[in-house]
Amino acid sequence: MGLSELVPSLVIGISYGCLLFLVAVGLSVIFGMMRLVNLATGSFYMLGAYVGISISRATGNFWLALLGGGLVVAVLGTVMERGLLRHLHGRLLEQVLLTLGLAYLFQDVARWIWGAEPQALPPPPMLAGSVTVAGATIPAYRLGLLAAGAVLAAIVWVLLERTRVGAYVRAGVDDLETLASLGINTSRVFAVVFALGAFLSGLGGVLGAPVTGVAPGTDFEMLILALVVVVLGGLGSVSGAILGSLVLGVLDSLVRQLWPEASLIVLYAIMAGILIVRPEGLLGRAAR
Amino acid sequence: MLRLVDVYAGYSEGLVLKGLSLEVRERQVVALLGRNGAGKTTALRAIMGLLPIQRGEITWRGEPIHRLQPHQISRRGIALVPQGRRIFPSLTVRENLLIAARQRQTGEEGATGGGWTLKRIYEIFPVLRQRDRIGGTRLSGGEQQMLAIARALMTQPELLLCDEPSEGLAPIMVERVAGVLTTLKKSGLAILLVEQNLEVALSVADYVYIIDDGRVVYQGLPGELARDQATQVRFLGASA
Amino acid sequence: MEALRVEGVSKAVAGVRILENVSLTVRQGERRAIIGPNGAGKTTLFRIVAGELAPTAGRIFFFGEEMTRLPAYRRARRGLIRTFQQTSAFFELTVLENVLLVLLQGRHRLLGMGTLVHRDRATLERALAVLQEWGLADCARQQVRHLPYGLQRRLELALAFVARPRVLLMDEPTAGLAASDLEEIAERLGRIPRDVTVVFIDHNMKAVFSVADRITVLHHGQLLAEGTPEEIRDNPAIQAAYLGSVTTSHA
Amino acid sequence: GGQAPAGTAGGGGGGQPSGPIRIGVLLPYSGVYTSLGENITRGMELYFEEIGYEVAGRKVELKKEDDQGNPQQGLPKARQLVERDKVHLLAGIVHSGVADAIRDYVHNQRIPLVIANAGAASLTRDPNRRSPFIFRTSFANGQYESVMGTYAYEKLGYRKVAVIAPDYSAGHEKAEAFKQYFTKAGGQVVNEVYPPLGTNDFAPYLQRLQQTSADAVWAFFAGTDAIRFVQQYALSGLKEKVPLIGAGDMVDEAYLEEIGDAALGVVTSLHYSPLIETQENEAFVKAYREKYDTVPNQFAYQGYLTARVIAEAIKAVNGNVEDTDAFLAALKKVEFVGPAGPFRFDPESQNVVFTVYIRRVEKLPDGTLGNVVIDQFPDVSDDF
Amino acid sequence: MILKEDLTAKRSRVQLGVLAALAAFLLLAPAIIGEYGLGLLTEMLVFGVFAMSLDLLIGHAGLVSLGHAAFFGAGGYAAGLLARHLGLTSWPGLVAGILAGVLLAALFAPVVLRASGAYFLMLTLALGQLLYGMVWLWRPVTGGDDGLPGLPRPELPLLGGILWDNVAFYYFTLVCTGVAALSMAWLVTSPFGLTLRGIRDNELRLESLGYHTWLYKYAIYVIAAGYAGLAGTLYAYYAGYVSPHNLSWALSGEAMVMVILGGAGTLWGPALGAALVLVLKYVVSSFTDRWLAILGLTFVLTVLFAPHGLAGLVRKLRWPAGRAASLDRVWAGSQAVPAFLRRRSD
Ligand SMILES: Nc1ncnc2c1ncn2[C@@H]1O[C@H](COP(=O)(O)OP(=O)(O)OP(=O)(O)O)[C@@H](O)[C@H]1O
Ligand SMILES: Nc1ncnc2c1ncn2[C@@H]1O[C@H](COP(=O)(O)OP(=O)(O)OP(=O)(O)O)[C@@H](O)[C@H]1O
Ligand SMILES: [Mg+2]
Ligand SMILES: [Mg+2]
Repeated sequence: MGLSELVPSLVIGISYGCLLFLVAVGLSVIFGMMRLVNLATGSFYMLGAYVGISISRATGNFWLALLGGGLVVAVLGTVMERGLLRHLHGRLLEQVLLTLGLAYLFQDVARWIWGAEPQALPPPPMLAGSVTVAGATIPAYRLGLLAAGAVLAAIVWVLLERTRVGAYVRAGVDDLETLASLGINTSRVFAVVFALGAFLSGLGGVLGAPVTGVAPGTDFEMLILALVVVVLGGLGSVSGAILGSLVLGVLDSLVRQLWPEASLIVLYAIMAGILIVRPEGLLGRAAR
Repeated sequence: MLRLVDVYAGYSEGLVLKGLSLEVRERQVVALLGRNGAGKTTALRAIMGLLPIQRGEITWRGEPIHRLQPHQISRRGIALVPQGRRIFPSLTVRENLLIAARQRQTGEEGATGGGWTLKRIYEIFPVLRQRDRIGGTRLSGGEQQMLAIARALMTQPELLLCDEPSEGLAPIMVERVAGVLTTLKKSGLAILLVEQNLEVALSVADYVYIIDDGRVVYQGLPGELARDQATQVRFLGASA
Repeated sequence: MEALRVEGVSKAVAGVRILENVSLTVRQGERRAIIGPNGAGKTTLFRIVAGELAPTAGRIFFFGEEMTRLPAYRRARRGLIRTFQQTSAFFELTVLENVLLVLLQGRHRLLGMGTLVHRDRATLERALAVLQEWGLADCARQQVRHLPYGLQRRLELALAFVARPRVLLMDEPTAGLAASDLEEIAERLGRIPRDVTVVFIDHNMKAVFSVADRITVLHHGQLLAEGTPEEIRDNPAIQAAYLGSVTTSHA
Repeated sequence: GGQAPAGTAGGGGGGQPSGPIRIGVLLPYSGVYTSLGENITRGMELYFEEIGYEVAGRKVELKKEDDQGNPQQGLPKARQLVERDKVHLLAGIVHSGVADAIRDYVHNQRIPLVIANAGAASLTRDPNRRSPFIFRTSFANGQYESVMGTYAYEKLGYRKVAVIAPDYSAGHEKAEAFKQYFTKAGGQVVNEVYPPLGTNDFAPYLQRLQQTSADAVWAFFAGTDAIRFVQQYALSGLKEKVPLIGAGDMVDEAYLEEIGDAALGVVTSLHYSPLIETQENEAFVKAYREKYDTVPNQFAYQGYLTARVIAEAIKAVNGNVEDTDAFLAALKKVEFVGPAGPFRFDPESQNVVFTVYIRRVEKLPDGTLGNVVIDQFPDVSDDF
Repeated sequence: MILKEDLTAKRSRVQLGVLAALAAFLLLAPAIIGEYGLGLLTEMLVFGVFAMSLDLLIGHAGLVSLGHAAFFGAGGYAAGLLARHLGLTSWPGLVAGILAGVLLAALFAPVVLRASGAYFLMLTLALGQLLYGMVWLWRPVTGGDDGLPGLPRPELPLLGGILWDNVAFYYFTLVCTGVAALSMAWLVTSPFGLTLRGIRDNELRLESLGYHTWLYKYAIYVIAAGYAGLAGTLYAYYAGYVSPHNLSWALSGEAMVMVILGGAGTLWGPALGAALVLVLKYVVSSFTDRWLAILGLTFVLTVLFAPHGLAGLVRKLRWPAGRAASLDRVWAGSQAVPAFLRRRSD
């Protein structure tokens, strides 16, 4: 592949990486930071997308849809955490069963509300066309995603790695009791962080919907993608999720272009390859 | 200041505290002694709200606190240095300290001899400054103990619950910890000290309780206990 | 005969030097204490000797045979057994199962798939005997997690003793023990057969001075001194760095 | 199972059986194929409602089961319908894997099966796999795509075409049929890409297509993949340079609006369009609209058609579905003119023979999008 | 205090009664339940073996795998490919199925055992999906997504093609299941099983006691894969069809659900879990369209009210006052676990 082809491929890969980051960002916060295996994360994405579509249809306003999708999912997440998950910290198997159950439940409820037909969300008018960057014609909306991804990544990174909240969460994962006896309302910290994760997942769903569309089944499709990104990047590290999605996006796009026949296994091959070399993920926080 | 009245508490396996009563006064260091398994740690956990009590009452400045959450208790001015240190492995030394940092809302600085800041902590524990960027549990045992005490101080407590702070420390460190405790005492902090090292306990404490099987079996002034070899052998198994 | 020899071992983690060129030789049957301030690198030295950490430089010999590159489990099989500073028994298993795990190691072929635990009467009887001996019989069926700390420490030691060590590395065997338990443990240490070599770390000077034949002092990752208890006690440098005023009162 | 179906009123083989006729409907109601399952069901139910759920004096009961579009779920569900619910025949099946999975079972159990969607060609094409018990009212993969092969060369005038379809057997079978007829007509396939099912980002593949010298791109996608593909195709700027043609699934009415203007001008082949201008179709569309408030798509049509085929055959045996051989013979002979033109089975393969419509996506007067019929080819059977 | 009598295994009357009733039911099932029920039961047995094999990993060795279907599928495909390409339709197909699981695991293990925890989970997922992708892509041999339809049931030595009969196949499956279940129970009660639980608890300590823990993990991973291969092969024969779904992550996840729902670490719990999931999937779904929601709700309720799965629930019913043992001893209900190995239940 010559340079003239490589550059557009990179652009495409990076824009795909941004999409992956949006899919994974919520999980990165919840699973990566809180060590809470939330298999309903794909459902958050799906529900965010559906709610966004409904709002967009009702109001015609993408930005309202964005906010609404995020908020509705955040509320749902809060209820879920307060009501069910708060007692399950550190209990991996129960978390798996519970959140998988919820994922099934959400899928059925979503089908009941929104039907089974695949749906799409039109991007905001200002990002509806396409632009040519370095020889690659890509939808303008992808550039929007790039920006959105960057902004979200920055916010989350600052929030979790540069403020005390991140330290609270990690400490809480290590030892809830000791954290509590230091005067920190642990259950509130976890609830807030979970709500934040859910909000981001919902936001990701609305942002991603113009590209991925949504239908019953989107939830599990996105769940797997998100898991791959987060684990690849390394647990406990938002920077890892950012790097993970970019690496995955670029490699995946390149391989698909060069060797489309192998597309189906590329993602997993990349993941296996990286995890074999670095079993703790790209930026995994091995105990310092 | 802190009073336990007839406290019963335990785990699903059975009661550990069986009618424990004791009291810590303002600016007083109280030592809590007893054999392994006597219930000392359990008592501290009950005070901190980490373990529900089944009967009895725990009051802090007259207010019952045994139904409060640990963080609420902490905010009222009680801090715990847990047994086994329990440093957060995924935080650095510095983060371990900062996570606990809190300004007292009441601004009663005088009581504790001024707010604890990172700077002041590092003055007392210079090792921590040297290692402040490495993971908390990469510290050696003694360093971790320092960190645990420092971390508790960062919550600006008025009462420090110290669970075996000398455990695993080099003799010179034990002295230093004892020194630190004495300093803290001088600054006006009340301390409830659980110790196996009788020497340390007796040198720092103003008053001593010995518990056995979840009950107080002896109480008195440290000087009395130091002379009372029979009690030492009976309840602590050996003499200093 | 030399049981354990550490030759010029250094260890650095992320640029920080934890051990620097530490050498020591322990004769068979010797009781060797390693003391030093907190953070001197004592535990790190143990981890390197036991094979949990690879040294940055240096070599380890066990009865004259080099084993610097041997994995931990093979060192253990040759009789190099260690205890841990933080109690490290099997917390989710019962006390009996803990002991059985030690006793069953290498006893059956096929990784032990060929038989059932309760079929191996001999091992069971032995496990029960061990529990009796260590005063743990009453809680044999309790999960270690639920044991009082003193008993956990005791189990920790029991596991190592039962593993038939030729060289026993003990990391602060007396830490956190009440006076009563302390005496008992000290007495047990005294009863270790003379052909077993013991290397132990401890901060309890009473234990150190009463048990050790020789003492090695580590300081800032370096060998500060080595000698008989008397020599160490009278070394002013060590007093300043480590013992403080305690020595005199404990002596 | 040689047991007499429960509820059969007395009488041995000679007497006229009564009681309801139970039809086992095996369709996906969860998972990615949910929409197809629901639409087929709607079509079926619409027809049975029209005839009052009664044929030849016997009530008709539908026993619906969810196969999740998963072969592993399909077989036990089929067994359940046959062995527990004692259905007289099976109908439905969206996923070819499910059809494959239950093929031996229905064959051995002698249960008539009317496939309403699953297109795996071998089921009717391969003499070793076809079964006297299996009929297909929908299509064999390639049956309508082949028509586009010829049409693209002869009528649309394309000489070089690139092909893109999802990497699973239907994708390959459909693409293969198109390629075969297109090259037979004289055209050249310059590039082929098979992305995996569930591809989010088609950019890498579109990038590859950019680099070819094709006159047109032929594509087959369905569901969310179709929405994503058609939209991304338009946005990648390819659409202005290289027209998009393909299989009708890609611009299905269920999500045509969702795709939006990106779909405008896409030319596809299919055995149905709600815009076919016949009396039968207009009636069907009207009834469907009234009941479900939406336009029927190909799957709704297939469901409707399947129901009618079954009803016609039942009528022909005068309600005696218990006589399997007679029922099979009757099925084989079913002929009528339906919404999409004349219907009949190919007697050898027992696969449908239908009219193929060439459609183009256009804006309709009411502002919505629709597949306007621009050409038609009657009597297309699956002859390879 | 441990008494001498503790050394002798004793089972309560209730346990013996339940066991006997279960055995009688399984033996007489073909006469009692209809054809459909028998098919369902056969499938329950097959997935019971599969779930138990995963429990060896999750519940005993603490290796939470999300790629176990790879071995289930490998078994089916081995039998299927031999039948399709070599015309081998006799019992060696079954052996080949088991071997396929074992060999594949022997190959995977060095890779996946490098990681632990969530990374282990993801690595097993990745390798499983790689295999899935390869089978999907290698169309000419594996049939791609079409799978391998029309798989004949094997011929047994002396007995010939008797397995074509559903009742005979049921008994055949019952025997295989019985052998598998008993041998797994043996395994976890053996010193090997104890070692596994030790690994799960504190691997480092075990190593410092002289155990080559890697080898034990390797062994259990491979052995579990063998059982999964057996289950996969039986399933392929039962269904007469192998599809890539047999090795997809969805099936791995389903197996994991069976294990957790039933109660990890008990072996019989996961078998029960498998039965429950199948009932929910097949039976409940024919009553309501909302069965997916019901399935999901069941999971949620299980976590809320039976935190240690069905096994925990059963145990709680048996000792209402006693504390529910979290990871109660293996096979406690039915197997010869000496009382002293069980936790004190007073
Ligand atoms: N988490 C727990 N679950 C069950 N029982 C416990 C738990 N923690 C402690 N116990 C039991 O409570 C009793 C008292 O333990 P506690 O830790 O309070 O003793 P202690 O006086 O602090 O001893 P030590 O000097 O060894 O620290 C012990 O018998 C112990 O078995
Ligand atoms: N992985 C690591 N990374 C960085 N520093 C480390 C690491 N492991 C140990 N250290 C440092 O090395 C020094 C020696 O630690 P070690 O645990 O060996 O001390 P020790 O002599 O056993 O002390 P103690 O008596 O308190 O247990 C300590 O200062 C510790 O902070
Ligand atoms: Mg204690
Ligand atoms: Mg140490």
